[in-house]
Amino acid sequence: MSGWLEHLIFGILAASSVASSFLVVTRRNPIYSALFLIVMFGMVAGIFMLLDATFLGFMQLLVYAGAIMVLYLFVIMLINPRDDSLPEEGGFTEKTFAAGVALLVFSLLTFGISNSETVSTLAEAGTIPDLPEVAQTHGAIEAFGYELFHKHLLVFEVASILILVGIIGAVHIAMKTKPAPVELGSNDEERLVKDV
Amino acid sequence: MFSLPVILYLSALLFSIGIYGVLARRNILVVLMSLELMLNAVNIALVGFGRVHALSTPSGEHSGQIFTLMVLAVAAAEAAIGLSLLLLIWRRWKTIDLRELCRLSG
Amino acid sequence: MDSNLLWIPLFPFLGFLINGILGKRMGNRTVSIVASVAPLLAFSVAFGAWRKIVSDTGVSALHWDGFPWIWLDGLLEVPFALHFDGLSAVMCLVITGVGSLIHLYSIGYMKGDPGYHRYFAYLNLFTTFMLLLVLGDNLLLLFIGWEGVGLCSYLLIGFWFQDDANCAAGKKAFIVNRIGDLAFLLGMFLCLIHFGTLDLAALVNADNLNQVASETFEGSLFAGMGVITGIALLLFIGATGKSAQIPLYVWLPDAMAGPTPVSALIHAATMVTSGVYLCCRLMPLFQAAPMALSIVAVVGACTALLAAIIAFTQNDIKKVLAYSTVSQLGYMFFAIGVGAFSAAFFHVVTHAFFKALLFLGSGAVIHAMHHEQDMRKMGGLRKQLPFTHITFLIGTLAIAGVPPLAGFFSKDEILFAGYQAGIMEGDTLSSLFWYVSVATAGMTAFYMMRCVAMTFWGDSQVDQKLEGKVHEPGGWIGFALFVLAIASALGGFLNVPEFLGGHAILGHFTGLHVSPTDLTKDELVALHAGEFTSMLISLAIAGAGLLVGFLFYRKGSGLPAAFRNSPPGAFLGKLSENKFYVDEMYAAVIVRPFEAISQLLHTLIDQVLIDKLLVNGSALLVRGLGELFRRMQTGFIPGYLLTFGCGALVLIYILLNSMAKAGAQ
Amino acid sequence: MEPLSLSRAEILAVLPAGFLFITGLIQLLSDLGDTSKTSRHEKTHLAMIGVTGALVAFASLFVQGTLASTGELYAGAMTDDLFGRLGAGVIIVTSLFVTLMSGGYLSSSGNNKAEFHSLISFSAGAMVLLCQATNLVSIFVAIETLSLAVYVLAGFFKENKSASEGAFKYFVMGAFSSGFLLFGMALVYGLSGGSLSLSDIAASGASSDALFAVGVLMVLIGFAFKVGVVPFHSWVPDVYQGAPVLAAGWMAVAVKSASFFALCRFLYHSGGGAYLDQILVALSVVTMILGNLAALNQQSLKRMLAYSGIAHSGYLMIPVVVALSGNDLSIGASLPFYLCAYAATTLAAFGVLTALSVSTDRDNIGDLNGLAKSRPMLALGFTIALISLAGIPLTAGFIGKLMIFSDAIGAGFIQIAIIGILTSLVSVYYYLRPVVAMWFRDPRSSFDLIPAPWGVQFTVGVCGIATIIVGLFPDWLVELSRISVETILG
Amino acid sequence: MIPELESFNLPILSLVTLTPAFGALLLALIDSNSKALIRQVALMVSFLGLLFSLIMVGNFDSSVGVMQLEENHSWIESLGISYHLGVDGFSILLILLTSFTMPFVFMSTWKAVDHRVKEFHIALLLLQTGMIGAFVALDLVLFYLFYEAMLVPMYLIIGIWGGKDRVYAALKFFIYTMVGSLFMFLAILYLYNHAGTFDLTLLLERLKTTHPLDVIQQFWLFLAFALSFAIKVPLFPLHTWLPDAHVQAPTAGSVVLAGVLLKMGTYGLLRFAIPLFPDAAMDLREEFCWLAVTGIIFGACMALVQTDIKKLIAYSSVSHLGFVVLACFMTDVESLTGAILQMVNHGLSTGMLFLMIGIIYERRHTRDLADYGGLASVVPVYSVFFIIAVLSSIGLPGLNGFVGEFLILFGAFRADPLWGMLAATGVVLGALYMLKMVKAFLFGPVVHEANKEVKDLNLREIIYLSPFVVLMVWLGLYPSSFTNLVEPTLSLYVQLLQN
Repeated sequence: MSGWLEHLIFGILAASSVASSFLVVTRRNPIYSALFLIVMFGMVAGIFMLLDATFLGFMQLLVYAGAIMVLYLFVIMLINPRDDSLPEEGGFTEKTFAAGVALLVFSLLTFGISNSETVSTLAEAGTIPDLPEVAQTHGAIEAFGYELFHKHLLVFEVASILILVGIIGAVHIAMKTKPAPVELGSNDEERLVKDV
Repeated sequence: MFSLPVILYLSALLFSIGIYGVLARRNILVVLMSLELMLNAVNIALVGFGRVHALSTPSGEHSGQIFTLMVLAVAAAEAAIGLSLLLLIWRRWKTIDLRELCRLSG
Repeated sequence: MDSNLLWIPLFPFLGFLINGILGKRMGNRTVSIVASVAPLLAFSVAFGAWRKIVSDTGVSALHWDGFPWIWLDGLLEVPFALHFDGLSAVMCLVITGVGSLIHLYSIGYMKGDPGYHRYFAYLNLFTTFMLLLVLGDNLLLLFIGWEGVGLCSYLLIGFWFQDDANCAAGKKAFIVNRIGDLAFLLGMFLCLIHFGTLDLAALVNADNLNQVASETFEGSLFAGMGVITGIALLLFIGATGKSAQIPLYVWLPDAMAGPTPVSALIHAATMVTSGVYLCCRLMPLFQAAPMALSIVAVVGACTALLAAIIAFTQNDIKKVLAYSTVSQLGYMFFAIGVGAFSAAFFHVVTHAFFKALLFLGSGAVIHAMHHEQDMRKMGGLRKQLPFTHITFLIGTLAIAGVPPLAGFFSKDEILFAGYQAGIMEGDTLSSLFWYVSVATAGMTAFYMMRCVAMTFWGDSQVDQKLEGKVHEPGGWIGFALFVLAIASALGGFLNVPEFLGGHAILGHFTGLHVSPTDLTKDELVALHAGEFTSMLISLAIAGAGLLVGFLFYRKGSGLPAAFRNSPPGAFLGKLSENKFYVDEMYAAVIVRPFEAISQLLHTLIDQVLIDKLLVNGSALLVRGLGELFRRMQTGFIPGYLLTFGCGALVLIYILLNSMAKAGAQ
Repeated sequence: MEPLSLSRAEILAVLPAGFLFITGLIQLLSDLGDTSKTSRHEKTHLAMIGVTGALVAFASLFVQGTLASTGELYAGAMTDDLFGRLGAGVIIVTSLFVTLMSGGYLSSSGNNKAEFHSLISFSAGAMVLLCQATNLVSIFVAIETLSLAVYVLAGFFKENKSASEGAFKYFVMGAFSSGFLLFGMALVYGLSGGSLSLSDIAASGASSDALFAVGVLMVLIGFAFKVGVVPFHSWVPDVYQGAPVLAAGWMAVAVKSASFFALCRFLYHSGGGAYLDQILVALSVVTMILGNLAALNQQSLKRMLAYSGIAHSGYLMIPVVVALSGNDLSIGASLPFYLCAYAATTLAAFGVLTALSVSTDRDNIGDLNGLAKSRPMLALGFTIALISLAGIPLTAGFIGKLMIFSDAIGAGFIQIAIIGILTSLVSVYYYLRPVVAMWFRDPRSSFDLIPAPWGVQFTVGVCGIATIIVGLFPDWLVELSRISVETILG
Repeated sequence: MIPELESFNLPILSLVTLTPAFGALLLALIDSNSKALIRQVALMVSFLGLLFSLIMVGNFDSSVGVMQLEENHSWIESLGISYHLGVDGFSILLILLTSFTMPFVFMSTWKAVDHRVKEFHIALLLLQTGMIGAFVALDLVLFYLFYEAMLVPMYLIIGIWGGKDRVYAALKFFIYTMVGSLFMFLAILYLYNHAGTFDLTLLLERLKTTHPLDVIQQFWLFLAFALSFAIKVPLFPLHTWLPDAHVQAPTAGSVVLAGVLLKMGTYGLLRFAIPLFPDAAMDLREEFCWLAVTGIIFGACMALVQTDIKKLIAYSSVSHLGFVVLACFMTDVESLTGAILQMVNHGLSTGMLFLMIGIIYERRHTRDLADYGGLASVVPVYSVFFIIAVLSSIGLPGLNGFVGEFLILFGAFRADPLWGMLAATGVVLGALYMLKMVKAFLFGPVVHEANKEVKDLNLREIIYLSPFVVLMVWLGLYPSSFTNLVEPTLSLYVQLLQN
């Protein structure tokens, strides 16, 4: 799979991912944001597959679109913010500032990418080179798994702890308890006494 | 068009959009989503790089992908914690406005 | 090496220690015995030493090597050593002799005072320091005594410290003296730098003087001035402090706040003359500095005149005597200034006698009058106090220069010296000051006459309540008066000038006498003629003074009032009465501005500028910045994120920028 | 396909972290059946497990026996060298003390849950790994693991509004910074020939590439956020204030130590620091100034210590930059030493705060008034900690500052040393304020002082004494730091 | 009579230095309620310290000027820090002064301090160790350590047992002193990086031979050292912490502060700043001398307008120490001897004055001159002692103050007559403000009722004041016994400077 079709598919995926992510950050209602985010994740999964990361593309869909976004949607349902209770978004100035920063980050990164000798060396071919025959299993689940367990065993194990921490944390925090009768930590309002 | 620089530009663009979302929005939910956006942007770069280096990489041909997988795991855990914190905030503060969390200052 | 010398100052010091530490418990009787015996013992030791240098022909001086004091090997070697020669012998005898009498007098005078033992302890301490002053073999040791007597003077002036005025007077005395001492110190430094020593013998050594004579100051201010002149002047300034000369005389009249015997001993007989002693001691050095000497003469004469004028109008009997003392001290310096060291020293001795007598006499009056010192409230006391009257009169005549009393000889010698330096040698300036001194002699006679007349003669102005209570003091007071009266009467014969058939014993003994050698017969005759003329003039002026004084203040005279009513009289009277406003001037020009400036500096520079502005200000600035940074922590998450983002941006920009630069190179 | 096999060195190397993880698991499991809410003091076993686990982990640090580096393990994911072990030691000892304190502390606030203990253990394990990690993925995963645990710890008292606010702030900013960290890592990975291992990255010679440098910088930003370097510091005071005292202490000591150890290794190994010295100097200077100045007017002790922690990060940046720019291997030894000294001192300080928080929820400086009368030993411990933080002689902090400034001068960074000195002068002022309150003022506040749990007392005592002992006889620790730094540099 | 140390191989300097610290440890073990025991133990320990320092003087060979009784052990080897102690003419009198002052300070606090007695005595003992340690340390870091270590107990003493504004004063004292010492710290580190050692003797040698500093380096390093010491002295215009500290400190604090602590500054100048950087010191000599002279006069002017007795004496310290600084920058044995004597003298006279003010403060609880007057008739013995102290302070010949002032003024006058003259006015002004104070304090009528009941000195007070008087007279009349100890070292030092 090479040639113009690849370029076209990539172009479409890229453009729609950018568009949907832009919509994610601009929609007032989080529901729409979440939906566009799912779209965006799908596009990214497509890009992964284009890059011969087939397994990862599926994982992307499963984990992000399947798990994380469901979580988001659940939370949105749980909170169920009505339109009028949505936080009032910032005005023009704030947005301009944020956009400025984002734009500047983008331009600096672009500047860096375009000026990087390494990138230009790597991109000399003008496109992503095809994989040779020997590496046709690249991105396939078997090779991926082998490498994961042989070369990145430690990381994999630590990741399990990471997930465990995430679970414990989420459970502890989200578990409903009776609100404490006394409000703790009121010290910051009590800066009455000046010392020294 | 389908080349490493373009992939990197795309990644940078998505990253910047994520930054914009984090900086510009007050709705905590959207901020969290923007953070996911940022991570995804990085993923694209990682996979792209991994693909380019698939044959030469000393750390294994899938190193980029494995890194991405770890990012996925982190993103999942982070989302879990983030959303539970959001719930907590909602319970305690009855708001999802980022700006109202400003009792602690100075 | 004669360690006996040490006992001279040591006896009074022991007395001081005993009285100072145990005095309160010993009882007044024992205190007085200890206190009086101490100077008497010192007197006897001094007397013995004196006998030694008089009788042993080979020995002209005794020396006690003592121990190293401020001693840095090869750099600065000042021993604690005593030296006893003619000059110090006479001073010692006067100090211990007159001192003993005054101690005895004080037994009567201070009877019943709550600070009895303290008084005698101070007095003994004073004697110690005074003896150290005259016995010290180097300037620094002399300086111990010099400042020590100042201290005792301070303590004794403020003896009745419950009264603020007394303490103020004491303080004033000490401070003014300190100013003089400052110059003294600088003088010593110059000595050290140029002579390399403070040893008195080395300072007056002719070779040394010749060597230093050529040295002059460098730098802009005193360029070209001789070093010796500088030393002499600085030491003289020191002397003006101690010996109450212009411009530092102001403390002495105030010092009368102390008990009268103190005034007699310290502020008349001994301490105040130590300046004269210093000059005499360093005679060759002063002689090598003629310019300094002429300044000494000018200051002396002016002081003599000024003090005499002020004495005219004083109503406090002690103040009159105080100004008289200043005036007489001026005389002495005038004598030194014209080169008559011997005369000056002679006057020191006689003045010690008669001024002590006068003070003690006034003390007797004051004692009898229950501490009334205003002469306007006295008068006619000769009836109640005949003995005091007689002795006081002897003192008055002595100071006025009536022959053959002590003052006549000494004063005559001074006047002659002035006459010789001025009229005979044709020096205009010196002549002028000779006229001044002659006039002062007349004025002295006048105001002393006034004093006697107001106190003892005429109608009684005594307060009714005191009437009948005034009676002659007896005992030790009478004894002291008696002995001093005799001394005042006969003291002059110690140094009868040669042309009157005397031998100037004192002058020769002290080594101050400059006998005119290799004079031709004619010159000698001329000299004696001059001396005779001068004597006649002084006699005449003294007589005139006494006469005018008598006329003015005899019973029922309207002259004073008439004088005061004439315009110039009123002006002069007011001026004199207010002591030429010198105290006020000092206060206005120096004291008060200084305090005001200090206060200003304190508030403006020290507190506001340095402390508040610079020290606390910088602290405040830092805290302000801290507050600013604290406020920057607003608590808004978007703000934080924005900070984060901008920070990252800036860093990336810096990095890319620097790398682009590095790449370009 | 060859089977999976582990070498002896690999097993030994992972033991400390492994024991900590296992400890965390045991704590979790041991609490599963316990649903009772009333028993306050029954759960001492949690702390006991924690302490045991930490001790075992600490002991396992020594089984390796050799001081030399073992080279890369787990295909370059980690290494086992003295530098890593030193960092691990600091973290394990810290976790030991935090665990010791946590039992009594949590019981007193009715929150003694296994989650707290196990999160401490898990994050400690992750930190130990972070100190040893030598490739990008393992660094990333370790850092994220510990971050997630600490986010939760920060908001552990979820009834508390401030805690939730703090935790959320921390989380949002942490995730944001993770984005930067990750992007940086991606760039580093991609531009160094597709290598994850730090040594390969260094060997790839990509350091002159601008984008690679940007990548390193972004990683640096990620670490800078973790240690609270200005301008990435904003979360620190708010989170410290909102968080439970012990969690704040844990962040202040362990998170910072681990991050610095990892940062050092990353910068030294990746070779990416070549163009960063200017930036590091700037960060250090800005951090020292802002941290110290902002601490001046704080009323809350926790906030004050937070800003002081920021300031100390600034000081710690000095050896980083000095070591990067200097050729002398002995330079940079000040970093591990300073971290150790800082750890002991800060633990003592937070121990005192813990003791206070048992009695009151307020932590104003004024609440310390008269502490020297009611609790002399506590006050003494706090005083020692504060003067050590201020860098006054006879304390570990002094030796640390001495080494840091000496290194800075030795490498020619005199200006930075002067700024460091000036700012530490400022710091004296605010460190003295609690001292003033404790010793000079009379007790004013009305709350009763509940006796501090023995674990807290023990910690304050041991750390206080350690501060003094290290201040008096620092030789061994200096040598240890020097050798350890040489193992990663050499 | 004095035991020969060689035979015992006794580390006498360590003993002198560390005895108080061990005493402090001992005190820490005593129950804080047994106040009498604490006081006794502290007193005994300080007397033990005095005994040791007397033994030290006995074993000091005054014929040579080199470092003696040295102890040199490596301490923090990896950082090149050694435990190097030694004593020579610069330090011996100051050590003696410190050891001498402390027992009487302890005696003076018998009644004055009644709360937190234990902490107070521990702080004082630690302070003593710090002070003596700073005087004997020959390693720069060791010196810095002791130098700073003094700060904390002093800070506590002012802050806990001080007067109304004690917190402000204590903080000001602490921070102000830190300002200077931190810069010195940097300079020390710079020297280490330059010459590779912290050891003073080695440094002196290396700076001369193998590792010379250029002009600019010397200039800045000297400034850093001098700033630290100038603050400690305190030299005008860095003096404003002193009045506050003195006024607020308890008696014992004031005594130690004035008696010993301030000398650390001038000692540091002589021991470190000038010999290490002689060229820079000579280049900046004029500036420092002018500052010193300004300080002499300015301090005196300030003292003149004070109404608080302690403040007055604090400013008098500024003035008096100006003399010492002036002398420190001279290069002749006379003024340097004067400097060292003047340090001791100031310690004695001002120390005693503060002791005496403490005594009266104990009875009347006020320091305002306006609240006094006429005390001489109520407390005669007290007044006698007070006046002796005042006289010593204003440099009356025959008492100690004069000898030092004379030597200093002479040296300054020889170097530049203008300095000599201006400095000498300080002597007059000294008399002015001191006598003004005496007049307002002791003399005049007893205006206030409360003053009529004031009790005179008791035996204990007389006992601890008398040694001061004895020493004042001894130093005033026979200073050779002290200058002999100092002179050889100074000769060496002067040679070193002149080369």
